[in-house]
Amino acid sequence: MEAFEYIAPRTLAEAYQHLGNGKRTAMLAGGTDIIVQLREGRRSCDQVLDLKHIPELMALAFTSDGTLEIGAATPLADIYEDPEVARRLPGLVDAASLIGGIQIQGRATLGGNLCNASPAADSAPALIALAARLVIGSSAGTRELPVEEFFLGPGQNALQPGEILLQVKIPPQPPGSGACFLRFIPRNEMDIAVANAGVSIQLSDDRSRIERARVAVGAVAPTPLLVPAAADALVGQAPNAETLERAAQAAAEAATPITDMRGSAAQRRHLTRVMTLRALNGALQRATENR
Amino acid sequence: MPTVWVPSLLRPLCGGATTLQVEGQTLGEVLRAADARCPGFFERVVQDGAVRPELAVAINGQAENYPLHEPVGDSAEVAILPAIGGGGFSNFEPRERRPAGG
Amino acid sequence: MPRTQVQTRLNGADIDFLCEPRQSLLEVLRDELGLTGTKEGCNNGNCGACTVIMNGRIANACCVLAVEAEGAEVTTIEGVARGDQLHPLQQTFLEEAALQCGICTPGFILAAKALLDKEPNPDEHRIRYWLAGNLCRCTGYDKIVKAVQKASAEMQEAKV
Amino acid sequence: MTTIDRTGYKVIGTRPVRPDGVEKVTGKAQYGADIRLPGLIHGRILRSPHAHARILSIDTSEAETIPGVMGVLTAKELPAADDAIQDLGEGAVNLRELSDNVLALEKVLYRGHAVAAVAATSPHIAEEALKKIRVEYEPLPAVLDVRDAMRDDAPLLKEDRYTKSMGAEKTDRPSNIASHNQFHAGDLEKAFAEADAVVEREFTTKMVHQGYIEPQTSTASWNADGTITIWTSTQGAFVVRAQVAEVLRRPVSSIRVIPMEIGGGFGGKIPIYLDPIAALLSKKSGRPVKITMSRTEVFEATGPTSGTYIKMKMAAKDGVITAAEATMAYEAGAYPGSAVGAGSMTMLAPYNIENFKIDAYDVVVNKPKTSAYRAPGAPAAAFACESVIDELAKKVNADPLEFRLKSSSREGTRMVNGIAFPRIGHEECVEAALNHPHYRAPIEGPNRGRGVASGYWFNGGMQSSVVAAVNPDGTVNLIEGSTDIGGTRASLAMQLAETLGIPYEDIRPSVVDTDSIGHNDVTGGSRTTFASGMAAYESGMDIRRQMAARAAKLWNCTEDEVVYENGTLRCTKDSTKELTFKELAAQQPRTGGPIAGKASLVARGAGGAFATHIVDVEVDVDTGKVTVLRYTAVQDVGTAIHPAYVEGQMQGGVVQGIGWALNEEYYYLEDGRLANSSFLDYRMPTSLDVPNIDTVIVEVPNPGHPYGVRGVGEVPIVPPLAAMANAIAEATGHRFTDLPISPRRIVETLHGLEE
Repeated sequence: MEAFEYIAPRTLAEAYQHLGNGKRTAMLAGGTDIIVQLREGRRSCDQVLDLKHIPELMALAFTSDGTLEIGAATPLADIYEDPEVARRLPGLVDAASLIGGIQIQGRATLGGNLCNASPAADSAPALIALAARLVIGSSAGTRELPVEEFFLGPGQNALQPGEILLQVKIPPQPPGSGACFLRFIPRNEMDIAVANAGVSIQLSDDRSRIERARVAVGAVAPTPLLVPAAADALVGQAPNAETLERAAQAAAEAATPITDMRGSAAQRRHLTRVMTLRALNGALQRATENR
Repeated sequence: MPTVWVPSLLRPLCGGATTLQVEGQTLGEVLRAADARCPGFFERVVQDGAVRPELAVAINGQAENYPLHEPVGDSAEVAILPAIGGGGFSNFEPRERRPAGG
Repeated sequence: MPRTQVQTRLNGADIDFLCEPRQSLLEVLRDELGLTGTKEGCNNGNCGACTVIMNGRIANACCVLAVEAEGAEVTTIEGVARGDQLHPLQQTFLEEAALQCGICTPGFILAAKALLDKEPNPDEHRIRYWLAGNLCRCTGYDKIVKAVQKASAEMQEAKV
Repeated sequence: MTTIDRTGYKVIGTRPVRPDGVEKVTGKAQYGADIRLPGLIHGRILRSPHAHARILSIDTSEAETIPGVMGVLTAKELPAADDAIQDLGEGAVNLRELSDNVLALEKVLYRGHAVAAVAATSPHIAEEALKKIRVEYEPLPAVLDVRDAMRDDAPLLKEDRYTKSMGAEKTDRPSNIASHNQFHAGDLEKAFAEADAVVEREFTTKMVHQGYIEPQTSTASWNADGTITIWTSTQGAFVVRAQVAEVLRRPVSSIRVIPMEIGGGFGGKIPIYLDPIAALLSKKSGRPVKITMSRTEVFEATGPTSGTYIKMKMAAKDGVITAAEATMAYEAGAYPGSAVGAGSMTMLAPYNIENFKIDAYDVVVNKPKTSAYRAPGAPAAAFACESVIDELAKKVNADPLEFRLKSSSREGTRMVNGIAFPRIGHEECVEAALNHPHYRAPIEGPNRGRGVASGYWFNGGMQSSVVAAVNPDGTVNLIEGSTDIGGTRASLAMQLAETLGIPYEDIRPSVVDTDSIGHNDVTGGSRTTFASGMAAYESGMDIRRQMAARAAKLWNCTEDEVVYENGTLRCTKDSTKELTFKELAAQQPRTGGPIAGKASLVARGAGGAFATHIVDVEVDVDTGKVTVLRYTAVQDVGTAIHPAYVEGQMQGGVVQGIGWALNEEYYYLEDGRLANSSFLDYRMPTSLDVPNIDTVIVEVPNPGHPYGVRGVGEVPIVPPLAAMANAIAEATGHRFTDLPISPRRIVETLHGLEE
């Protein structure tokens, strides 16, 4: 591993200052991606900025209006072990508890998973489905971005030089809504997703129709994808098998998968339909339960 | 008279015979006796005074790296088969220990 | 490359060491501090052989920079037994033949310890899910799961 | 559960804790990479980015100037560099290829082939120095698939290699087919013509790796007196010594190999890769040098087992298998020497088949040199044979186990190589499986299926040496040279304790280095408990004879009037005369000095062993994922010395087989690059991927061993590939003949997805 300086800023201001010193910087939260990439020469840097000592980035709390604010450097285990999060956002817990083994989940963070910007990032489809927004900061201030706009390509995120991903904000999920995230991996653990899907739907009061829906898929395009066509196939429809099947088919058609060591394009397109359908059924069940 | 099981690829030398009854008290003698009946047989099994490294000989079912002077009982069965070290290098015979002469 | 001084609490003792930022916690534990019980299997977070407990949670020491141990509480396999008094898991791993070559055993014992400290009576699926980040190639996992179940039972009896 | 009652053994059959256990659960055990020496520096290897290329030049000048670098090495400094093949003789080709695999001299033959090495004061500096070594290559076309490599127009790995066929040059033109062998008996045309049922299939398997969790590691010190000390994790310290002596042209006596604890091997830690490099770098730097491979290096450059192509045709008549015809082509990797020979001799071993013809081809390809992987060659062969047998059974609507039982081999049945079986236990295994609750239980539910398969392995004998020294307190030091991967310190100590009639806890086994015990062959071929156990027994009998002689002197009677039973010596002439082992041990100084038993032997009479497995699976036909619901492994072990360690071998072999059947493969890209050289994408089963593995120990004692021991380590990996394939065929109605039967393959096949 090439040598680098290690800096652990205590405040955001201090962090922004180091970011602006012209050196190539790698952000360190959990480190489970970045340290391996540095070791294998897939990335190199002059300095590593450890974000775990900046309080704002480690905070996890529901605001008064029910929005969940998650500091970008909060370990996944803190998220899914929080009983309130588990009660209100089971879809998020699905995703957070699937990334890597237990050893990974104690260190890895949502911020790291998002910034790594893998097309198969397990946190992305769930966050997109939950209509999460990202707070990005720099010495000039902060801006917000819907999570689906954060991914530009494989390994490329929307951070500009001098910017840090500060927080993930997840709006409250209205009554009668349900979210679910599923992924397909060849083994039962430790693999990168061959295809994953995150969905959230909201039922009408009488559960006869789907009022709102968001469908997102991953590992089947250069970036995780919000699939409006799939949502259109759901909204206004009765939550029956045909509707869910049409939405799943729409998601599959939106996919532009490749063939690599983890799966073939044909397999990924097929799995996109299967996993979206299963996620929709999961979300539907949760939606009816918490009516 | 020991019995030699003629390996499939050497049967053409022996007019297609699958087994041979031959005279011999040692492995070397048995192989030479087989060669007398099937010209070229000895050369195919032995090299530099030892069984070829890619082959092994079984006497009464016990496959080993026998030297040519290994005694062979009167009713013994001798078979010739591929060495099963697997992985090639592991049935590796360091040079000093290679027996001298036939 | 100038080395940084790091202060940490390791196996119940406050220590400090010097290291370069690029050195992983695994590398420092083994090459600088001589604690070779933490093993390297892949050095990229995929096998769990380098599992340690850091601030109460299991982590792969190969994916932690040694400098990140500043002010942390770290437990390695060398800190699990109390003198010559083995931890119940160490005992059941021996009694149940839950190891063959033993290279993955330190990682498994720390992972299982963290589980039982958190959930005294996990069922088989929970044990297998929790230990899925630790690879073993010799045992096929059967006797490891049974050793954890046996230790769980013994530890609960001891509490009663 | 063991099937026969104990025959009065006191120690054998119990489940004591292994003597090296406490150190391993407390992290104190010293594995190869744990060695710490004053002045130790670190080595790293530069490896070829090309799958096939000529090395034009290597410029190490800049690397040598980097502060902290203390030695740079290329193949030119290996003695083999100046050997012409002629004077080495055909037999030493092995040596030439061994050296070339350690460091490539003229050509690189696979991506990851070592070309240079650096030693530096830190591993990081060594890595940076590798980037400063400039190697000029002339890339050549590469061939990766075994059938492509066999074609006449295939790129040749070695321009002057001709196919060897039992000693004769077979082809008139050079070829990648290194050797061809054949087994043949009976009249196949007639058998196939008269058959009630014939099944013919083509099978392929991919290259897979042993997957031991500890990467290869070696530390060497070239001492001032010209001797070399090597600390390494190996399956055979003496085999390391022999190979290093050959590669470095040093006398064997000048090399001392200290076997550290080994973190798994499964056959992959028999060849040497790092030891000669560490030794030469130590000579150059004057420091001890430690080299540990990264996981990627282990995958790219250490011996996986062959990818294979097998065409299998079998016939049945009147419920019996009457004919088998097979063409088998195994990838040898960069140099000849796959395990196709072993595969061709184990494939039909469970059965008594009159008419057979097997053609076996050993084929070089631009991939790492293969090495042994647990019953090398047998699992892929059984995958083909046992899959076809399952279809035959279906065609003649016979129960798959009954069908196997009817054709089973037994004592006197001849293998394809002409060798007649001594007492063996395949029938007992099939019967135990037939009567097992698992096989009796119905299997219901959609997309579920049950599969069975049998398997065989020879099990090795080879050379072992031990010394057993009696301590004054009646304990015994068992000094032995077999590295202990799965608890053999315990299984040897138990056999010595049983022989001496003293408690297991009184035996203190230690695995020592090559200067401290006579020659021992590898811990491999499932031989250690058999062969080193036999040596332990012989050393015990040697002690008993010496003790009887002393007692006779003390009691003034003849030796044959002294009886030794349950650790007690008695005089048949005078019942008042009795001495326990402990009592006599305490009197050693006054009765003739220290007593030590010794045994050095070639262990003959190794007992071949069989296994029959049953597995239930459920297939998610939408995603292609296979879930193993229940697995039962039945195996003839002769006599289970330590039943828990026997069960562990069976369970470990089964799960490796499941991984091989479902998800493990070397995924090569067009340019010969191995894409999945990490534990992330080389998918070995995790604890969540398999259920508990139920084991049934069948004991048909091996007459060739004092305690009836048969090898147990390798057989369990032979049946699973076919058992899984047969179960998946039942569950999906589709016969998959290519491994791995991954979710991708299942989904693409069942849903007709084109690429």
